[in-house]
Amino acid sequence: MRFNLGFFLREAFKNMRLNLLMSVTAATTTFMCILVLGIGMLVNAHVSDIIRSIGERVEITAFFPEDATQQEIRQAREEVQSWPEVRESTYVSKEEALQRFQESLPEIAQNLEDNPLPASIEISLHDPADSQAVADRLVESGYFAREDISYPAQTIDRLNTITGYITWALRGATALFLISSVLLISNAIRLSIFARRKEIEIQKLVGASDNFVRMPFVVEGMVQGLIGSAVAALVVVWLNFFFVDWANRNIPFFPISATAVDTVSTMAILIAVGVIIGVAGSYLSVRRFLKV
Amino acid sequence: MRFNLGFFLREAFKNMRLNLLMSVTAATTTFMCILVLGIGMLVNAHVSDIIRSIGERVEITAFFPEDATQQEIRQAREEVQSWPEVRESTYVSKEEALQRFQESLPEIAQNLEDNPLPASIEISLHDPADSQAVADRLVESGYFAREDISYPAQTIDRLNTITGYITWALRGATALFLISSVLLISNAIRLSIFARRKEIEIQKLVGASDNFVRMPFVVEGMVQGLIGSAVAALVVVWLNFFFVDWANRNIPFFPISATAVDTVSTMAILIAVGVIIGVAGSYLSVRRFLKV
Amino acid sequence: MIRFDNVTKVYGNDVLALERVSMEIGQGEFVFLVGASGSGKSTVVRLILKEIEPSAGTVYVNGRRLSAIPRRQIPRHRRSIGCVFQDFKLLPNKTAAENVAYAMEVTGQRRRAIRTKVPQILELVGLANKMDKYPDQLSGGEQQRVSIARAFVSQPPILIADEPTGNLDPETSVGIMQLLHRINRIGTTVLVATHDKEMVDVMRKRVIALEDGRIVRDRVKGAYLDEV
Amino acid sequence: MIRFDNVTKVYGNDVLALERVSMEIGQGEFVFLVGASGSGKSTVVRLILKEIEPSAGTVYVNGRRLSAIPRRQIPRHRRSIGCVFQDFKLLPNKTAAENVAYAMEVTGQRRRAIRTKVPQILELVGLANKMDKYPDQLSGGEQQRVSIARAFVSQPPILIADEPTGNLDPETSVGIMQLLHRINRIGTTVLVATHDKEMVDVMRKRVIALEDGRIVRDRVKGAYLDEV
Ligand SMILES: Nc1ncnc2c1ncn2[C@@H]1O[C@H](COP(=O)(O)OP(=O)(O)OP(=O)(O)O)[C@@H](O)[C@H]1O
Ligand SMILES: Nc1ncnc2c1ncn2[C@@H]1O[C@H](COP(=O)(O)OP(=O)(O)OP(=O)(O)O)[C@@H](O)[C@H]1O
Ligand SMILES: [Mg+2]
Ligand SMILES: [Mg+2]
Repeated sequence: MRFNLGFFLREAFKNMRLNLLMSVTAATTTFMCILVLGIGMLVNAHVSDIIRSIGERVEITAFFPEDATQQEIRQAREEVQSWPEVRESTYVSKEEALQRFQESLPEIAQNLEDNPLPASIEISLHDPADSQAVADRLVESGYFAREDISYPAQTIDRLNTITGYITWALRGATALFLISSVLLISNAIRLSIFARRKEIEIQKLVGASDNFVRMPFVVEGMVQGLIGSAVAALVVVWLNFFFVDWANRNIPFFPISATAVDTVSTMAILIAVGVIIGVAGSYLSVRRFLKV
Repeated sequence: MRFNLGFFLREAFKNMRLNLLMSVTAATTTFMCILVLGIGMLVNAHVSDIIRSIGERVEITAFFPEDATQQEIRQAREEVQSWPEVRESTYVSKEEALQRFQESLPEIAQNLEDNPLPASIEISLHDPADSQAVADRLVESGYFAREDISYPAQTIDRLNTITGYITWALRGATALFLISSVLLISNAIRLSIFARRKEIEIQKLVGASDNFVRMPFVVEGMVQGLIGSAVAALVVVWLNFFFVDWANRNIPFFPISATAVDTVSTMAILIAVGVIIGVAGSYLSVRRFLKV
Repeated sequence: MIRFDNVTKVYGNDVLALERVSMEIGQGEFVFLVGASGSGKSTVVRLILKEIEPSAGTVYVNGRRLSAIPRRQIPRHRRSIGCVFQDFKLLPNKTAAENVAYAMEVTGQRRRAIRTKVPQILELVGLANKMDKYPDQLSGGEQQRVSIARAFVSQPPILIADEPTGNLDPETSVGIMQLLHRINRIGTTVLVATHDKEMVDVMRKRVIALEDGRIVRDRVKGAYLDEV
Repeated sequence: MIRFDNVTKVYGNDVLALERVSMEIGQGEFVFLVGASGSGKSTVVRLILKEIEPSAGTVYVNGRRLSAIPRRQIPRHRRSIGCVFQDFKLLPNKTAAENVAYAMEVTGQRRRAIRTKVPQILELVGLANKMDKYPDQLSGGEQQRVSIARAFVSQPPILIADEPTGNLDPETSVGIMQLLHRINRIGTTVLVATHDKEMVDVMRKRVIALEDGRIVRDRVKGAYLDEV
């Protein structure tokens, strides 16, 4: 028997028109699930991005010894800047240090005789988890003493711990949404096919093969999944643009970045999920009634 | 016609047994939706709690003038402590201030001649949004000069802005989950009743009144909703206990509190949502087919 | 008891199922409604049940104009009519006994009454040993007899049977017709739509013949095909 | 063509529908299967279609033992049999024409062939003007005729009709029986389960009579009720 794609497509669309209530319900279910899943992905992406940029703000400060020469300082700065873990390094001279101190604690600064503050280099990293390693390396380099290197070890530890857990929690939530979507969408499909089990029985009794019966249902599942998830994906992407724009205008100090979410791949994933569940759900749900 | 509760209950349970696939599917849908909704509520409660306790860590420091008498200091402390916005206030004497300074910046402290540090009072508030008001009040009280009151105004502003938005976002997410749940569960109910529309038609044709047809379906919806949401609510409460326990052991520095979630009212809300959607969904879905 | 007054029924926009049908069936009458397939017999039945509304004309049942019955009172109206449906209309999730019992339950009768009455009536149609079977476990004729039993069970003043013997062997058919006859004798108005020529000819009751939606014959003691 | 070899069918654990039934229907034969309601006629049909499996014994169709047909080949087997079902089994979401066409589509026939054949066959059963109606817009007899048309349309070597005239008036019934007769004359094996006494008596074909699941009579030129 030749594979009659045209027939299956016609069948699928005719059935969707006739069972409009069911088709709309299945597509709506897909839409809601994919929407929630997509919003979950957005939150995931933005939180990860925020965590990353908070990490970038953690700084290591290395104080130069009082007797460091200009030559040594220059070499040290060059060397540090060349390390791959280092995102940025800033040199703070004795004078700049004093100025900063005067700004922050003017009362105490008044009482200072000469400049007791050392020159330093402030280093920000790509990943705060590297802090310990970079500190070690600073000591190894020979320019700094261990006790002259300061970084918020506890803060970084906690930040690492918590961001690790948050990342896992977000993955867990996304997994939960995904599992829920699979279950809820396939439940809806199963119910809508259950409502038509007699039809399947009749089709089998007049000589239709399993695939012949199944194909229109699978096409239906695909189309419903596609429509539901495509609309949801568009809404998700729009929400993202809207949110980024809003955040940049209303909370500019907060690190919300337009590049946190890869909209194309997000849409692709969401639509793929919707279509795959639609197809697989129909395929499996029909099978249960084919045993005639 | 007398209202035959026994009959309706028997009918409902018989139908659920016979349409096991449908009943299980509807109950599973309820379970998944209520589970996600419940987890959303947990996240909401814990994040609100965390935000609250971060707010509590924001402090106002008011430095006493050099010439403040012990008497004045005592009065000021008492007065401040009595303000309703104030959660806690701590007095830091000149000596304690010096000691702290020595600990944090020993190199500079070495160079200090006598103690240039003033005594101060550190005030934590119930709500950081009150910072400005409390600062004003401190000035009004006459013990402090405006320039001797220090609080991280910008940080507090931002914190307030962001926690405000986060609260709204969480409410939005909960609303989304709630709307999704309503839609998804009622979709499932609608599909399962759609599968039985012929039965409804027949019942009407042999003389059953609308209510007589509807009651067993409503009871079914109620039972399915109850089972699905009760199981989900139990899982949610268990997850909460598990999470709080885990957090206290693994991230003790992070302010996760067992009292953040009111488990009884959470369970009550979740079960109520499940049952109400089950009942209302059945009621409305049946209605559509009663017009015979 | 049942009166059609110039009743026309058009399905959709194009299918003329009944055209200006007027007839009157008195209380306690026994009437056969005959006619070719598609001539409008089931449409008459559905109009009497108020399952559909006439496109024109008026239907009266029990002295009431059906179009004047409010939605809320339709169930009461239907409970006054026992109906054997051409396609049986059994509830798939109920056993034979439960299907029959359902017609009593909608009228709010006591469980005790139901428990005694249902087995009796199923016995009467020869299904005593199939009481606990579901419709899909019954043969075509057995399903038809359950439908008949359900129509009888609450002893309504009007009994309508649409093709009640289409799936029954001649012997069982005769039994069913005798039953209808007996029920008619205790005062029930009976209307039977049928193709069963032999039955109509034997019973010698009033026959109303439809042809393409119009009444072409109405004889008091008629046959399936009367000399015109 | 069709052979039953000591076939027993027990539904569930307690309902003995067929008991040691043996019969053989040769190619091109025309056979009536008669018997009271519940005697097992539809069970015979369902066994031939391999819709159900016998509890004991063997069924052969087209020379093949049905129990040896693998699941994948059941559709092919069914396509060799045109079947008029007692409850019509029309697809509710398809019009009369589409229902008939479906039986051709499952065999993978060209759309052109379908387009010409379907109207012809519907014309033949008198439904030329109902082609585009859905089953719930058709009268009982019209639905039955759609089911008949569907069984004919792909000209299968075997034609089975379970109570094909139960909802048809005598005139239409005669037409259908003539049709079956014609189809039989071009070589199709025809098996008709029926209660239509008159029809069986008129046609004078082979009659197999069932009683409580056993074959009690098998006459080459029989009547509905033969002298025993
Ligand atoms: N819902 C509908 N929509 C459109 N046409 C309909 C509908 N129901 C019935 N018809 C048409 O109305 C006409 C009369 O139908 P009806 O069911 O009353 O016939 P009938 O006399 O009962 O026939 P039968 O003996 O075959 O059951 C038929 O031609 C049928 O096709
Ligand atoms: N799925 C089933 N489960 C249990 N019993 C069944 C089932 N199907 C049929 N039966 C029983 O088997 C017997 C034979 O049924 P069958 O349908 O073959 O009868 P039939 O001769 O076609 O009767 P009819 O003329 O009334 O259609 C009946 O008593 C019926 O109740
Ligand atoms: Mg009819
Ligand atoms: Mg049968």
